[in-house]
Amino acid sequence: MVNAINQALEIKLEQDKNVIVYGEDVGVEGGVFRVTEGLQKKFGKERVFDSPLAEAGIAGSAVGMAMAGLKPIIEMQFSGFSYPAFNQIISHVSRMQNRSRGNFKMPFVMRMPYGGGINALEHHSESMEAIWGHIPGIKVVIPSTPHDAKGLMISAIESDDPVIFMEPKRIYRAIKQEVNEDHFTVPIGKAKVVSTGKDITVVAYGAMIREVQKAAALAKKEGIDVEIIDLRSIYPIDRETIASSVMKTGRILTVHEAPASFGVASEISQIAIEEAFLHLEAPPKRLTGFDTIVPLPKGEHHYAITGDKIFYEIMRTVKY
Amino acid sequence: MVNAINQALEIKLEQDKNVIVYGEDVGVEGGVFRVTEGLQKKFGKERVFDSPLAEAGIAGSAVGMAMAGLKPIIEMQFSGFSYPAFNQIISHVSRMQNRSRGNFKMPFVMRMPYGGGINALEHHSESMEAIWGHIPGIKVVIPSTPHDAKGLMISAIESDDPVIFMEPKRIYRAIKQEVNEDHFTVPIGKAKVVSTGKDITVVAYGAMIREVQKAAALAKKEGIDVEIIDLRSIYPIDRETIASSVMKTGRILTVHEAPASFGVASEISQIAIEEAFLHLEAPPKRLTGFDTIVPLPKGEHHYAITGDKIFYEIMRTVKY
Amino acid sequence: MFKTFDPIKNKTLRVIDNEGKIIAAKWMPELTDEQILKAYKDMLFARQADLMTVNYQRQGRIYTYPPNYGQEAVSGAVAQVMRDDDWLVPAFRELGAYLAKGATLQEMFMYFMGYEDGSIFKNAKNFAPISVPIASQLVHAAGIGYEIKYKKKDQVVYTFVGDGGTSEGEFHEALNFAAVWDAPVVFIIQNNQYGISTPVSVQTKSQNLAVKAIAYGMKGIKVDGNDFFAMTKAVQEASEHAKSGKGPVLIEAVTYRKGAHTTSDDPTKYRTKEEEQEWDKTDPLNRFKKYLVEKKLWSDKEEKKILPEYKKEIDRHFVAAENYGEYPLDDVFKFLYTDKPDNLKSQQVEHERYLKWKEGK
Amino acid sequence: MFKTFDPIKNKTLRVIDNEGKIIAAKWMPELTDEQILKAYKDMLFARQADLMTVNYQRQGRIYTYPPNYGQEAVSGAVAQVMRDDDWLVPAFRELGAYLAKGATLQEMFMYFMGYEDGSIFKNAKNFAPISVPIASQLVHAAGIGYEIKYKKKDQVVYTFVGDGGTSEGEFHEALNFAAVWDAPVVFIIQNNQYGISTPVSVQTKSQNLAVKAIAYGMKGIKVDGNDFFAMTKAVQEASEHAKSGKGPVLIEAVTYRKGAHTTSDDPTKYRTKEEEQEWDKTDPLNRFKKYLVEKKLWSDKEEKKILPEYKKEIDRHFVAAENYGEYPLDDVFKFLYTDKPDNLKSQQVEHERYLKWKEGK
Ligand SMILES: Cc1ncc(C[n+]2csc(CCOP(=O)(O)OP(=O)(O)O)c2C)c(N)n1
Ligand SMILES: Cc1ncc(C[n+]2csc(CCOP(=O)(O)OP(=O)(O)O)c2C)c(N)n1
Ligand SMILES: [Mg+2]
Ligand SMILES: [Mg+2]
Repeated sequence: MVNAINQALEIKLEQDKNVIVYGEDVGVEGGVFRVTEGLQKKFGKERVFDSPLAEAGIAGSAVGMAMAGLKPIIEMQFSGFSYPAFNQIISHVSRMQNRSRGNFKMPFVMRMPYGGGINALEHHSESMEAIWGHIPGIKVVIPSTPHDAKGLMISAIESDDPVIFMEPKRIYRAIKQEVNEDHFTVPIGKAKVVSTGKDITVVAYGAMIREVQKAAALAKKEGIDVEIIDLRSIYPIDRETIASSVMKTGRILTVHEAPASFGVASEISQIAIEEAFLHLEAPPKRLTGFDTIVPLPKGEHHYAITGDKIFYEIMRTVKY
Repeated sequence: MVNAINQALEIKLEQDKNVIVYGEDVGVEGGVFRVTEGLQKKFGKERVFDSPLAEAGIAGSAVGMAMAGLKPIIEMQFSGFSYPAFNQIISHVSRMQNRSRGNFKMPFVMRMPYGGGINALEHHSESMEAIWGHIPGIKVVIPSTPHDAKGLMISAIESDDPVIFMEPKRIYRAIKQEVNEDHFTVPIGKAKVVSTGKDITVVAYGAMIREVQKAAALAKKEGIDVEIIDLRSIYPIDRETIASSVMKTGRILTVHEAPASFGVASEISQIAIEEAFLHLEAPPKRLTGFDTIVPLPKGEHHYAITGDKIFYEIMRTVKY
Repeated sequence: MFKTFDPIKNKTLRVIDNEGKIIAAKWMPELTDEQILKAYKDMLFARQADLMTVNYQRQGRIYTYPPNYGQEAVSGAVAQVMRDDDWLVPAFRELGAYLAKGATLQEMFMYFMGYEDGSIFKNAKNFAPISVPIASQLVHAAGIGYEIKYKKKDQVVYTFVGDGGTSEGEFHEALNFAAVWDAPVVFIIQNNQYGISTPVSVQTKSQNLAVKAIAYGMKGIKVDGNDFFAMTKAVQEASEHAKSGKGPVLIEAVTYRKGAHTTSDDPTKYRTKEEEQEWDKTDPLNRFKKYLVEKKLWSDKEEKKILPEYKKEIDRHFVAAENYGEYPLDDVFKFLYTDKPDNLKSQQVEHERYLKWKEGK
Repeated sequence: MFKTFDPIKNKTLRVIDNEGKIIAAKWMPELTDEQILKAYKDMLFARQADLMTVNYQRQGRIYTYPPNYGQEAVSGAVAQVMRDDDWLVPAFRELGAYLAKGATLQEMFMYFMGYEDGSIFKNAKNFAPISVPIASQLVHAAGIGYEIKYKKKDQVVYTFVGDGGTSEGEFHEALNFAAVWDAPVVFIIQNNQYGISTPVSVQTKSQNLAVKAIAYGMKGIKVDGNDFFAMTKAVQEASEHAKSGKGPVLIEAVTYRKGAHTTSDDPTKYRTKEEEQEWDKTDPLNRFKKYLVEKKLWSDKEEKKILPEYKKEIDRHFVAAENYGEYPLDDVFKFLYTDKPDNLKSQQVEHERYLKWKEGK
């Protein structure tokens, strides 16, 4: 996935002089996860560069750049360090188009690694996508494969709307996939049916897709046919794909790493009951992180959602 | 409600030398809504004072004070201006107890007016309680009456856990109610059944309670008996009260001013289906703000949720 | 100039005294009499508009408004130097600068009446919308400055903040970014002595606000913000400095908010009549007028003649704003995204269904 | 001292040179030979622990760790001055100071092995946990400083930040609050020349970092952070100043991170061998040792004798940390609130149900 995103950035830097990439250590170092590796060498220090260590400054200056016609792509080194920029996102990034009645566009992309599973220090493991999704005026995207990462990133850069691009760092290098080297896009706002099935719909995204696939394989052995939906966009959310799937299967489980309360899963459940109440054969379920802080590595296994646990929850839902 | 909160602050300032009140313009001015009026005069500039205009500084210094044993009560002038403090809340306020394994307590109260309906400038009308509710480690409270405001505030101040206290500014002075002048508490985490009914449960909080009451009166005329639940605490959320109500009525509608997607209503619906799926006679519904920015005053009526609209939604749900 | 008035020495650039007499000819900006007179008249117009807006507000015809009364020379000076192509990134108390940028009074009235349409500013090029979250706009200015440098354009960004705003973290980050990038930004602090009820002494212990420039390795200067000539000189030099690639400049304009913080504020709660009277002596329009009268460029008679014209003009704008008309439902949904997400579409449809039901009742 | 080394003059307080010779006896802090020797040995111990930790990490026995290598004199000086009652509000690169405060190596190891229990610090009074979000801890220090003043206690807060951290808005707000409140806080910038790969020149254009104090009307001083004596002198005076109610102090400790940013970092990507060698000459322990040897307070022989003892001691702590044992499920839920909310209870129960099922499989 790291290479796929790097490719997307390279293609757009190549195609469009207005594209600018910056953030903490993204220049010389190529980012702590090497997502921007080689880009400064190729495009120069004016287009790919290190910023001071100040997230509000990074996001806020990008707002100004976007107003002036550039297409800034900024990196937050970890999503857990994006919060000093929160005011800029909620007060300006998400509002500038509406405030100015479309006079100013906001072609703004904020990339950031998120999620657990890498034995990291505090603040390096959280998943706060629901918070971003709740803010009107931004789009929130989470890829689960290199292909989608590249296509969604190109879409994000080409969009005049602000996009928060959350990268599941746990699978940065975990999934090997040949990715088309050319320019292509994956539309923002469309979920993907990863595999079709008739007994239950499981909705997930990011690093959870892999776990859901493991669970689906286990379920298969029990004769349970799982339909997996990769949400891909947290917002706009693809109601249609969720609705038609759950109308077919009658059962739905949403899986995410983030805390349960006020999380994405509740929204998916709400959509399911709004769209398919009479088709439901079991209550829309969620399997999520606890309402706790992600434990430090020695305790993270308690928090982690494994294929096994998803399988358990699938079976419970199917047997309801 | 302004007076009730003022009373609560006064009582606790009186009782406990560790209680400190500060924020922008809370001293001499007594706050832009006059919630802290008279307190500086009574308790002096060391205990009730104006801070520099810097929300991260206000919240962050309060973290330090709490670690050192004080009980800071800070004000964010409007909830729309609390976001520069977001990093302090999510990175420290909510985490210090867990991080230090309870070594440091976090008796921290952050008050702020929120919500629409006062013909205000941009950023003065939003309701972002779901975002705070999603952060593990904090409590989030919203009163709807002067009595509850006072009792909940005293509970918040006396709690060693951090509490975000959101004040529905629209009804700051709208509800006349005799409030017991003495010290009393209302427990955090308990919803209140405002009125009992058998046909439908309506969950709301803050300024929406009044509107729900209007709607319930209209419904009554149509022979519909509405049970109104005032959530009071967004987190911890009172699953039990919701569950037992919806098991009785079979129908549930949640009303809030905040945007729909990833909002509080989805969580309430999720709880309803988790707790009472087989009792449901209609899909748990939500009536919320749009997924938009609250319009400036000339357009705010489009966004506002009125008793009329709640009535409409009640009838739709009852007739499902 | 930046050396002479190095803020560490705590000196203040001042050109005319309270009586309109030139006390430092050396720093008199080069301006024609026409320019000077126009500047005065524009400031007079801005003040008149400001005073009338407060009145409209009292009549309940407009919502909360932050008066500029007493601070007109700061915007007046920027208006003098700012070119069409330059950027203006405002806070919310720079009426004269908005008008100079091409914003109309009608738009400004509409904004404070509660129309987002008041932020379109059809004829104001490179004018950012009014920014309410204190100091948050300053980082935008830094980013715009980066674009100017990157595109090698001949532009400057003028951006504003209050004395209170200097306490915000975003003030710090903005100045630091602009300095590190050598971005052509002129940061102007309107030090009007208060952030709502909070005096500068509660905001900071620094000896003045201009001295904060040192923390960023940029030039700073403290200026009598009620002296149109001093302010113009400072803005001119700052603009030249910034444009020449030498980095941003911080100007502290020392002024006084003669009115309330906003129309909902009552200054008698936190300041004395004596203090107000003391500052009254430095009123930017009075001083300017004395200078003009002395120079025979202006007279009471002319002022008496022109004011009714101004009032009519202002009222015309106000009435146009009042008659702007409906705020269509669609406008609530239309501008958040370039393409309306399904969620928004269905929420709108749902709401329209409710409206139909309501009508039908 | 603050006058002589006013940061606007860009002077650096230095007491001994790279050869350990006293070059400014005037600023030599008053310390007994015992104190001096103990300080050296503590720094030696800290370095040894640091080097071994990097090794443990290479062996896969501990997770990411931020080495202190080369920066030992900064913590060593604070350790010298800090009293039991004083507060220490750390960033994450001040090992020597933690140990002086009463934290144990075992706890430190546990923390970096991924146990929250490593943050309990049973015997460390007034020690805040390690803070990962850069600069965010500084505002806590300001608040603690307020408490000290409010309660009229005889305490000082020592708080740390890196050169990179000076760019954050919270740095600005913290210094400003502390200054406005005259809070007894000593802010120490460990300017180790880099924030990960980013050199100071990208962080700021200010002539040095100490000069940023001027923006807050507080005292600032730039110190050779690899000179234990200079650092101790600066911390002593800063502490006196802060305690006496004159307000906080900002110390820039000029040092160099000889190791990697963390064990996941590779410095060869962003700096040269030559640069590293240049800084090697200023190594804080070498200089200190030369001074001691010259004074006959210490010898190679003694060092050779004591190092194995240190290694054993360090390893003992490490092994104790490794054997700390299970992280019980309940600990995930237990500490967020003083009373566990129902949601957490039921989530825990649900999870236990799953574990039982899994076992049964
Ligand atoms: C981030 C933020 N916090 C608080 C407010 C509320 N508020 C509006 S104006 C103001 C005072 C601003 O003072 P100053 O910066 O001196 O500007 P002035 O109003 O004096 O022009 C405050 C606190 C806000 N708009 N934004
Ligand atoms: C708010 C925030 N942003 C980014 C990071 C990621 N990060 C960890 S250390 C570091 C560099 C810190 O540099 P400096 O302040 O100089 O301290 P040093 O590591 O050199 O001691 C960064 C960017 C973080 N921890 N917190
Ligand atoms: Mg002001
Ligand atoms: Mg550093």
